[in-house]
Amino acid sequence: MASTQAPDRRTLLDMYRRATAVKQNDERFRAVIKSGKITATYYSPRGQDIIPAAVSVNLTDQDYICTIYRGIHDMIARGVPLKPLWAEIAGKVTGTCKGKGGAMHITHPATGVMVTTGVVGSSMPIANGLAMAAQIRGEKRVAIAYFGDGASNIGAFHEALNLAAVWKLPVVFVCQNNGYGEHTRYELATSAAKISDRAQGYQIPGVTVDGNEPLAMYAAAKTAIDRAREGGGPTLIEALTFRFYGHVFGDADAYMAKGEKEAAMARDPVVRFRVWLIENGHATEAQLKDMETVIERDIDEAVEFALSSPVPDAAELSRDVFATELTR
Amino acid sequence: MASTQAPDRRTLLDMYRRATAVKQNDERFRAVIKSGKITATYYSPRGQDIIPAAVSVNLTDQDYICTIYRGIHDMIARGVPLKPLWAEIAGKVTGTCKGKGGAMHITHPATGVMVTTGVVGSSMPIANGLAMAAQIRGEKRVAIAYFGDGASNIGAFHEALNLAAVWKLPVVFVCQNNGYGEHTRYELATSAAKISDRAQGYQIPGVTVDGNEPLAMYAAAKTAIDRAREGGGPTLIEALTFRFYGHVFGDADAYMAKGEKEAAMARDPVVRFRVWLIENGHATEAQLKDMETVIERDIDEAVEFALSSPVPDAAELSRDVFATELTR
Amino acid sequence: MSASESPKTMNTLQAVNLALDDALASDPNVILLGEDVGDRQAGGVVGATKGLSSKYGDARVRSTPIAEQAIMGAAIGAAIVGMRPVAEIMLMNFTTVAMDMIVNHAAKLRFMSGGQTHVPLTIRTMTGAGFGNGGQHSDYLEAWFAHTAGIKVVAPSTPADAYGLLLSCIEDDDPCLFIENLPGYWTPGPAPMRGQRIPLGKANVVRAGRDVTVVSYARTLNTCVAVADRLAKDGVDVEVIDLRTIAPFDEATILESVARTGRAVIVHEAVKSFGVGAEIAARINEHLHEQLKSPVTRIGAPLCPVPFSKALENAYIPSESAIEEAIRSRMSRKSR
Amino acid sequence: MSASESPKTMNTLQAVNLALDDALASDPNVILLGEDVGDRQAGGVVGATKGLSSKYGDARVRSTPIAEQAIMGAAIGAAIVGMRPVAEIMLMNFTTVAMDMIVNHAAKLRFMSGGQTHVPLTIRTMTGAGFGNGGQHSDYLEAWFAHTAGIKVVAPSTPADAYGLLLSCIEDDDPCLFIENLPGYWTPGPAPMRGQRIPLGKANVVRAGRDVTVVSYARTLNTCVAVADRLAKDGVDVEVIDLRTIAPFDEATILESVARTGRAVIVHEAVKSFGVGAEIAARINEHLHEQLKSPVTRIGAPLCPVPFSKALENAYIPSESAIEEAIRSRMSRKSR
Ligand SMILES: Cc1ncc(C[n+]2csc(CCOP(=O)(O)OP(=O)(O)O)c2C)c(N)n1
Ligand SMILES: Cc1ncc(C[n+]2csc(CCOP(=O)(O)OP(=O)(O)O)c2C)c(N)n1
Ligand SMILES: [Mg+2]
Ligand SMILES: [Mg+2]
Repeated sequence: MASTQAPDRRTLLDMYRRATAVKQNDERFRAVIKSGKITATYYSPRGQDIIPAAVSVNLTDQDYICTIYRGIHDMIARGVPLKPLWAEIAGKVTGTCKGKGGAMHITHPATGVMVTTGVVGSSMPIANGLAMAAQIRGEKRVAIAYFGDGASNIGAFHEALNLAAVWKLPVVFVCQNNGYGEHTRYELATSAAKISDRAQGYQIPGVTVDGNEPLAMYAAAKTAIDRAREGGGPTLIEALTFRFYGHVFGDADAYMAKGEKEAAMARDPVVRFRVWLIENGHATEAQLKDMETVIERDIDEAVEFALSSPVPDAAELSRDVFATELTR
Repeated sequence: MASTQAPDRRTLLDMYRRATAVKQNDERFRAVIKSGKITATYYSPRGQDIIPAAVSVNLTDQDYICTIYRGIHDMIARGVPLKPLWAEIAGKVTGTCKGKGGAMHITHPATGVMVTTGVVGSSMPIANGLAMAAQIRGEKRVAIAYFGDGASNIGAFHEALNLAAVWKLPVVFVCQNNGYGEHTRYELATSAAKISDRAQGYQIPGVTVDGNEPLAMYAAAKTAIDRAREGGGPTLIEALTFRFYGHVFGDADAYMAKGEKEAAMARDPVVRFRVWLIENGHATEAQLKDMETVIERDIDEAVEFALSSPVPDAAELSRDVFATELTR
Repeated sequence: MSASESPKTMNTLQAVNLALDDALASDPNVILLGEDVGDRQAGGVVGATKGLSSKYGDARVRSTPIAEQAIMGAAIGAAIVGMRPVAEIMLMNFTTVAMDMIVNHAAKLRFMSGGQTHVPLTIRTMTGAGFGNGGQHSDYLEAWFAHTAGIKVVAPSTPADAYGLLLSCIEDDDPCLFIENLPGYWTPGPAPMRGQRIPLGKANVVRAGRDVTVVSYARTLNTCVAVADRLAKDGVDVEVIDLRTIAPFDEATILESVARTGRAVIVHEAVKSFGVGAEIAARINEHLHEQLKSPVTRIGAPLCPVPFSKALENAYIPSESAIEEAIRSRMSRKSR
Repeated sequence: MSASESPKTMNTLQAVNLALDDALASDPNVILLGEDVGDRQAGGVVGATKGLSSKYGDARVRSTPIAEQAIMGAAIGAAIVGMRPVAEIMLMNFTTVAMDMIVNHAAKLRFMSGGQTHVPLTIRTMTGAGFGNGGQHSDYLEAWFAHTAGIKVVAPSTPADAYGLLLSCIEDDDPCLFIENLPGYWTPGPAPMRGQRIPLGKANVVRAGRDVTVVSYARTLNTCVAVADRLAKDGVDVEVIDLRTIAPFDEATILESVARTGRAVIVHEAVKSFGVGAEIAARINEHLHEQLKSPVTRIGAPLCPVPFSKALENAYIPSESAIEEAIRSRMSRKSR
């Protein structure tokens, strides 16, 4: 775990806090869904926790992210408050989007979560627009586009990277390569040896990094974000990772290689990060325990808030379609 | 003009015949459109004549092409008979498509011209399908997708190249890079140093070649077509060229660099090819003159045929919408 | 599923699978392509193509990258040269990334080529609210395609219809868009007769009646039948017509029915405004204006994206009570 | 064009250019993007944006690669954070490669975000048969967008309307699709009053009349006016309504008119089947069934792609004679 761009201790702990918040929330999401208290199609991001944690600590409050249906980790790492997040997933009127968007479409401008899309590839062109606005206005904001390996094969990827390159937009394309798009293995769908190889066709930096290694991921994110912020244009980061719970929570996983998932789970990146922090003297067991306890309490409150909140009224169907409420 | 894959004399003359047919037809098209005898939006391919000539001599009767609105040269070089071609452009019922498609949408299955599209980028995904059919059926056919430099920035390009690579389809992507997409210069729209650089992201061969040089273009085409035919999968060829008459015939060309067009026209590739053939003893002036005379006569007949043919009847609106004629 | 089993009931997923199986077996030009359709990918996200790549090989049942333009392009190119591809666009909302291929190419190539080429392509897609998939995964967009010359639009309401209509689509010489209802996949119904095609362009009078004609298709057809059954007990005799083929639709059957009943209600899950119901209503009015005892009425989703929250989703989907109330109000309008 | 000139007449290209100029001048958040829109690219293929990049800079008037998804994505992203982008999709048929961005994102983000974000975006696009551009360059697809919740659809019929409506679209807080007629660009008309907006959602009674209501928009509106003028000489008094905003459309104005005239003809260039006319006809029938003296009739293109040959193209576009004949036949139907 060495790098030229090493995070300081405070940053390391901040990363850990974000990553473990992803992990703990995910555990609770799955438990609550299993319990039947919340019904939701859930695209668990567990296993990919480190990536957005490492990205997020390099962002300012002014920066933007666009993410995807598998994006709860990106939101939690970015700091979306848990109560409205949980309430949204539960379809409650107290949710970020009044229950109208749902888990796949969470928006939270206060923390820079501008768009969450359910359409593969579509986070990228829109992230360009956020970056373009910042560029035109002379702001130092950066936009992050999160997406998967499968998404690197759809047209929007290509159009977005080309446009960002031609216009030198302050955007970072973060591909979370978990080896599968739904049930299809990387090599059956993706012709690139590495997705980052595609960067050359746009004359932008392309880097493949172990997304489960906090220091490497931090360094890659920092380099790209600094570059974007300083007017150097876009970067394509391919962060290698794995999703622990298949495409959608409840998947049979029959399409995976035997033992593949178990091996990945045995190398849980959040657990490894924790061990590393303690072993290297960055934190004590007690410190991390405290951190985790606080998060757990926040989650308790968020779940309670979500479950006890009311559902939206049918009149909401007429609202937010246009600026003016529709009369039916 | 050296190459490892050199054409023999017969092939050289065949290439010249095709290229000069493109040139002569184009001259006549422009003259007839100027005269007002035919009204058509005309995307002149003059200047790009060598490319499809060099490709076509490497194709068998069984092979397919998909081309674009600027594709008259691709069709003529491929051997689409002039009478129905001219009649189609004139909107006559004797046209290849009964006058229903027009210059931008010529289809002529007998010569393998399967689709001509007016939508930028769309020739490529469809060419894949032609190639896939051949692959599934175990036929040795190859499909050519022609497109422009501007088209290399649209999503369909990326999706098509990736799919062709993953499935090792017998398809050759021939990008006719004339330096402009409509009025936009290459470097303002295309982030790649060379379009062929993008091939690496698909792990397929990518080559940039002077498309106005017959031998170089021939060698590139032959290598790619042979490879595809033998099961080696797709190739991306970037053929550098120039269009003499702007985006659409009648263009003001104000967006071009001063003297750029004149310089290109002074190096007319068909004229240069002609000189070279004679200087290198591949043909005599008289031989080529004869060839040109025959073509000119064919054109005379085609123009006469087109102008004297009847227009389609309004009942054609009900036909070819579905297999069964519509009753109105 | 082997022919010898011949089950009495079947759900739509099984019926679709069986139709694909039969089509692949009977014509070597039939191929399937789409995301995850192969067995190495578990035969699709809902398993509609399960077992088929194992049976017919990976060359004919092809899992694709996530690239709908590439999928449609490959299918169109193959169709032009005589194959009969069945291409899956996983969810109907994802047709939005392939509209150029579908509309500008598949639908138009026969016409633009003057009949020299045609595109015997079937596009399978699923959609429908009810599973909490929210605004980008649940739209019924059939009106767009119905408005597009050169493509047929088909939506089955039962497993048996799914089987028979899908076979007809695959054998049809024109591009067909075949719309499956996701939440309804697992509802069992009478099994189809093996090999029996259901003709395209013909509506099905599911329930004969004298008082009101209800026209619907896809999942809401079943809602309409349920309402009709209930109303029968109150002495309201509802004729229910399943369009089966949305475009070109069977005008004759509808007009014949409405000419008899003098009243019509059109129901679909798609947004009501500018939906398929508008065309049908306009057509009925054009032909039967004087015979109508009350204005044709339409039921469809409100003008809004499909909402996520169950509470809202329930309010979004045309309900039995809304349909019942529309039928009753037709009856109570004074006859003229 | 400078304000001091104030010409008496103007064509639609000039009116569009003037509206863009005024919008760019008055609000720094207004930006333009699209293929060739900059002056280094000659200000667009038809010159609609000529002079604007020179005046407002390449940062605000941005020529793009040929990549409609990227164009729309950039416009949407910028709109979400408060800019007012005017994005050009050169021809309406090319919306097919950007439908996901337009329909799944621009139109839905306000709703799906629970009103936290909105997309004050204007999409300019041109289309229309008559220039021999054939099947992939001439479609009127407004019905698709009208059926899509969350986006407004606007189509001007005159230069002055183009100016006033485009300004309103740019200033509107919702995404607007602004449809320009290509063959009609160069037809002069009275110049707009500088700065004068025309409200969205309000139809324009272009010509008052007692006998028949004709509803149209875009280029065919002008055909309808020509027919109405001619029929006036024969004593048929036609009221012509220009929708201006196709969706959401001004139901009140139409119903008020048809309630008076008792007859309605709806005309558009788009394919008639499942077109915008179907919704308007259905709506009129729903509300005014008893008042109608004859069935509402619709005129639109036949169900086929736009043909290339001039002979066919002429037969495809709704003609004056077809409109006249429809109006006359409305008059001759026996009143009830
Ligand atoms: C355009 C489009 N096509 C298909 C889908 C269905 N789909 C949802 S997620 C997914 C897999 C995406 O894989 P990847 O990009 O690797 O992201 P991951 O789910 O692995 O995080 C697919 C095909 C979609 N949402 N959008
Ligand atoms: C999807 C799409 N967008 C825009 C256009 C309009 N258009 C027609 S040709 C063209 C330029 C294409 O440039 P290039 O690919 O370099 O081909 P060339 O015309 O130079 O041969 C454009 C933008 C189109 N036809 N299709
Ligand atoms: Mg993945
Ligand atoms: Mg070019």
